[in-house]
Amino acid sequence: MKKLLNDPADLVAESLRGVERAHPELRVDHENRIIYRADAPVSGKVGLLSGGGSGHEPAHAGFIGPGMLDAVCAGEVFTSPVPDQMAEATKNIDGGAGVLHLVWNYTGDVMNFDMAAELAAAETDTTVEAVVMNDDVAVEDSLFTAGRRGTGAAIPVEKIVGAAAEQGRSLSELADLARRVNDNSRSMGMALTSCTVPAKGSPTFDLPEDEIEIGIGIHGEPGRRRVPLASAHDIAQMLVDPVLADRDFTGGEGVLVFVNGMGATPMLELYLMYNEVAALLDKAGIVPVRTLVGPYVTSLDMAGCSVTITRLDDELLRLWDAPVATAGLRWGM
Amino acid sequence: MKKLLNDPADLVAESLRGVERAHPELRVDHENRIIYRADAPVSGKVGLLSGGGSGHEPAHAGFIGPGMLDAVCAGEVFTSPVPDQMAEATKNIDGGAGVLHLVWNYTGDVMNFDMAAELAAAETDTTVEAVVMNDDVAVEDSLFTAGRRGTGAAIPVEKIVGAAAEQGRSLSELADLARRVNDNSRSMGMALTSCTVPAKGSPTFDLPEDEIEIGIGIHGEPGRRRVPLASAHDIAQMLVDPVLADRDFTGGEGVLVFVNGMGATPMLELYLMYNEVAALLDKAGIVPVRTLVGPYVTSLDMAGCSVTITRLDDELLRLWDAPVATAGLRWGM
Amino acid sequence: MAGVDNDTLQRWLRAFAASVAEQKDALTALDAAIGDADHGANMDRGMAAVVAFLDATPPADPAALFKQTGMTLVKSVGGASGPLYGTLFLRMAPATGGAGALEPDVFAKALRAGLDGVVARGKAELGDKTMVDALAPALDALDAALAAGEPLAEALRAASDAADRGRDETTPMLARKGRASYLGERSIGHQDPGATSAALLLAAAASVVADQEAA
Amino acid sequence: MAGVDNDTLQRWLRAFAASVAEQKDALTALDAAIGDADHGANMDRGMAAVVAFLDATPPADPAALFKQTGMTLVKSVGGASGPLYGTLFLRMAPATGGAGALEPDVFAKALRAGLDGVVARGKAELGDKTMVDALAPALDALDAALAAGEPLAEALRAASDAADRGRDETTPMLARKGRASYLGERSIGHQDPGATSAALLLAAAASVVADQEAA
Ligand SMILES: Nc1ncnc2c1ncn2[C@@H]1O[C@H](COP(=O)(O)OP(=O)(O)O)[C@@H](O)[C@H]1O
Ligand SMILES: Nc1ncnc2c1ncn2[C@@H]1O[C@H](COP(=O)(O)OP(=O)(O)O)[C@@H](O)[C@H]1O
Ligand SMILES: [Mg+2]
Ligand SMILES: [Mg+2]
Ligand SMILES: [Mg+2]
Ligand SMILES: [Mg+2]
Repeated sequence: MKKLLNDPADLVAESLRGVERAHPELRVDHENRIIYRADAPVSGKVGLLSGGGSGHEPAHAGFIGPGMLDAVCAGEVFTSPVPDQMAEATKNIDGGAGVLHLVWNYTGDVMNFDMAAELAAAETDTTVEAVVMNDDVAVEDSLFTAGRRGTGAAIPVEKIVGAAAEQGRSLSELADLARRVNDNSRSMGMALTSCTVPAKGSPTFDLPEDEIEIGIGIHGEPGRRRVPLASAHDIAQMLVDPVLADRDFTGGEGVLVFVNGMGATPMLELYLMYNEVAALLDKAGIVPVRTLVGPYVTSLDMAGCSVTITRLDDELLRLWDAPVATAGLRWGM
Repeated sequence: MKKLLNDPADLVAESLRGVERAHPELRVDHENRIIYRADAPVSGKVGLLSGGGSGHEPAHAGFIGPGMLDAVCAGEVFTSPVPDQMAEATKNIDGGAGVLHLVWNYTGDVMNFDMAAELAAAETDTTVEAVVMNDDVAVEDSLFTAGRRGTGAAIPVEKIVGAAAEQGRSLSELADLARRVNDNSRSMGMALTSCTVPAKGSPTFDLPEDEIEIGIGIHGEPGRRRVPLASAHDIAQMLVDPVLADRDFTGGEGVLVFVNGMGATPMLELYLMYNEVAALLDKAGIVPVRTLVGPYVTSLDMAGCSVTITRLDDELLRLWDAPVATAGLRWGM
Repeated sequence: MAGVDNDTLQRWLRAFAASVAEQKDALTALDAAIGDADHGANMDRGMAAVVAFLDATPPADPAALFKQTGMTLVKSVGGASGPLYGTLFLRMAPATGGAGALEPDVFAKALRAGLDGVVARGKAELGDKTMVDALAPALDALDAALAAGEPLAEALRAASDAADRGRDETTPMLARKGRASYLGERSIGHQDPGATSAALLLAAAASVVADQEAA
Repeated sequence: MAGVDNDTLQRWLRAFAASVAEQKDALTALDAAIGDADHGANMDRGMAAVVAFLDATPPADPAALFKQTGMTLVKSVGGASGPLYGTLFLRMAPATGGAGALEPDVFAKALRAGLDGVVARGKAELGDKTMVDALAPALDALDAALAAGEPLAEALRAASDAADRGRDETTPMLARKGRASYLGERSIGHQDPGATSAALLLAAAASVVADQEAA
């Protein structure tokens, strides 16, 4: 394993020290591994909390700031954070209007956020709602599984709900909005390589030079199926087809197309993928009105990409365009 | 080689199609492989042109927009663009105040930009100045070499000069400013792995699991020396020491610290590196007042990082903070 | 015997911690095949934290011991296994009825309460390829052996054997819960990591109770 | 012979293009060791563009041929080799004096003008481990052989041999120009890619002129 680290056991803690030093606009509680907007709680505003395992950077801490999240909890690499962290963060971002938990749909995350909500209810009088994000169409038969994973949809959900929260909307309105954006989103990912969890020290799985995994998540896990290495053109088809088969994306103001890099894939290739994806959407009569290309939800040093499509209506488009100032997404301020 | 591409020969062309589709605020001349601000030329403003080989994304096209560059020329992977491209771009971004070429110091880039300036002078009446950026302290004895490479300094140079250009400063003032920022900057990089140029199809060099290269550039080339794999703590020292030995960074308003990812290194590790670098600067009495952490000047899928320090005075700090709206750097608008 | 005393229960947790530490890489390797390669690290982090509080301030009775173990696991593990193992111990606490030493049937009932908590939290059914597939047959075997009048040590041995069998039987199963479920058919042929750690938990119990009786 | 005619010069460029195409991977491998792994691709892209215009609209005389070759290389190659090889041909054009076929001494002078252009553009000196280390001894050998009254074919053979030797002698050199210079001492022991392609250029010249004379 070749990585920039000291003791793998200290990776998350030391990286959070770096986040703290690099971002005076954030505040880090190292004991609880919570990263806050420096000015949290924002009085009168619903607090937005997310988080999850580490190794997905810029998710999650890269999306804290005006117009997006108020805090995130960081877990160990690929391991959900724990209820105590979440309860502590919930308490500290409650500006009097309640707190919305934006939960990525993984068994561990859901259970830990559930317990956190129970804790918060027992210990404080903060009103908490939770919305689970589950956009990954690679997970079929979701009745017989842990349900669809939360992947790329988190970015539009957190951005759009973040903008609406700044407008002073209520907790239940924001929860509805989060569900709406999530329902409007579908994703599918693929891997050229696995990734190396530092504590393990070797790649999670082996992938021969001439094979790729289709339908992966964001934890270096194997995907739904293994196929021979294919051209970007064919890979785009393998990602876009199941997304479009799962939901109608025509109509509205058009869509947000998000081509996400899994960590080790150069932007040069991601833009080439975007070209292929856009051509397929074009053929399907779907109109990309906003675009995001780059590594936003990564899986350590995995090479590969995912495609997320979010249908935008007029309101969602305006909220997407509203100002945001985070380390990972910034415009208008 | 596992990459998201079709025919490697079409990689740059197809990626530029993606850039065009993803960024309505840019305009792409595919024949000449020039990417422009959609509103170029900006009347009365000095036009800023840079560019270089592809494979460094988000450099160079990621830095076009209000407050930064007006256009860049894209070469083949790791190959300088050609004079015709540069001359054509020069002509088209001249808003009447001349054009500044911001040239990364590589033999090919310098010679091609030289020829472009000759062409532009012969064909049009555009006034052209060129400033060569050369910040890489890994290149010692620069009298007996092609001179120090241009690496991370390009980001502060292009950002700061871009802000000053928006203020309407003259070509010669901007050239002086570019030289000043360049003189105020020093960089040093390292690689955990080489990278794979698609047309070649295998890594440029082999690096055993227990060795790293210190003093690399941004073209997947071997570095100045090979050393055993070391901790992030020790690697930070190997990068920061030669930078500080080369220039005094105390005084002024403090420094901009830029920890750059080479492409395949996760942000989790880059923040950990930033923590180490900041600790060393602290010890040396150097004050980071601005920070940039992430993959900005990459070398395809190389794992590794570089550190760039730029001394800021009051004016440079204000220009760094001025609004910018590019795909790769954005704030204040 | 006068039931399982607080010391023996602490030895149980220490023995479990020791075997998790020893099997850490093996648990992670199982999780790499059908999950995200962290089960060994997760369980080891949690059980090391349990051992740390045992060393520092050993709780006075079984209820306090289970409660603190559960809270520690919930606080320190994360992932799916943190809430599940945490809930298991948290639910065992009240089921002890405040006893200083647990009679065999009380110990068995406490474990059953723990399993019920796991199922309530995780909604897994038998055959979903989870820790439940080791825990449930183990507790059934425990109850049956105790009902047949066997001493606790023997009954726990039977429970541990049943956990091992249950663990082995996860291999051909198709996962329907947790991360492994994302793999669909591809989860078949791999042993479940959580069932594997659960089998270690039962083996540790069997071993320390046998030692207590031998002493 | 009546000098090197336009057809032979075109055959020269085609022969050079063919050997560059054949040696593409070898040139890139040399560049991978001390540069950025693109010299083969660069030269092949440029010479393919030259062959393309030769096929489409072959220039009428040597001056036009060299000029268009130079312009094509400058336009299509990029990197260091584009301006350098481009300049070489651009400078050869006026040195032909507009002749329809080049007398041996005119051909030699044109090549010399090209080399001067390379040096003016790239500032490399002998021993810097660049294409100049193949080109300069080659042109010295050419001049010497012609001065000694040898026919052009023989003189070009001597030039090609000298280029090969010059190329080989780059191996122990420490690079002082181009990317290889960044490696410092580590550039020692590797053959320079540009000197290698330059030797191919001379070899192609020797071969087509020998064929012209034989015909
Ligand atoms: N819903 C569930 N009910 C019971 N056990 C579960 C459930 N989901 C997962 N598990 C168990 O948890 C184990 C994985 O734990 P771990 O790897 O530590 O967490 P994560 O899956 O969050 O990375 C699985 O092998 C399985 O036995
Ligand atoms: N200043 C120079 N003068 C002469 N030749 C040079 C100079 N710099 C580089 N070269 C030649 O160019 C070759 C490299 O060409 P190429 O790989 O195509 O360009 P780049 O170095 O820009 O990638 C070197 O092997 C060397 O022979
Ligand atoms: Mg996990
Ligand atoms: Mg090159
Ligand atoms: Mg796991
Ligand atoms: Mg090269």
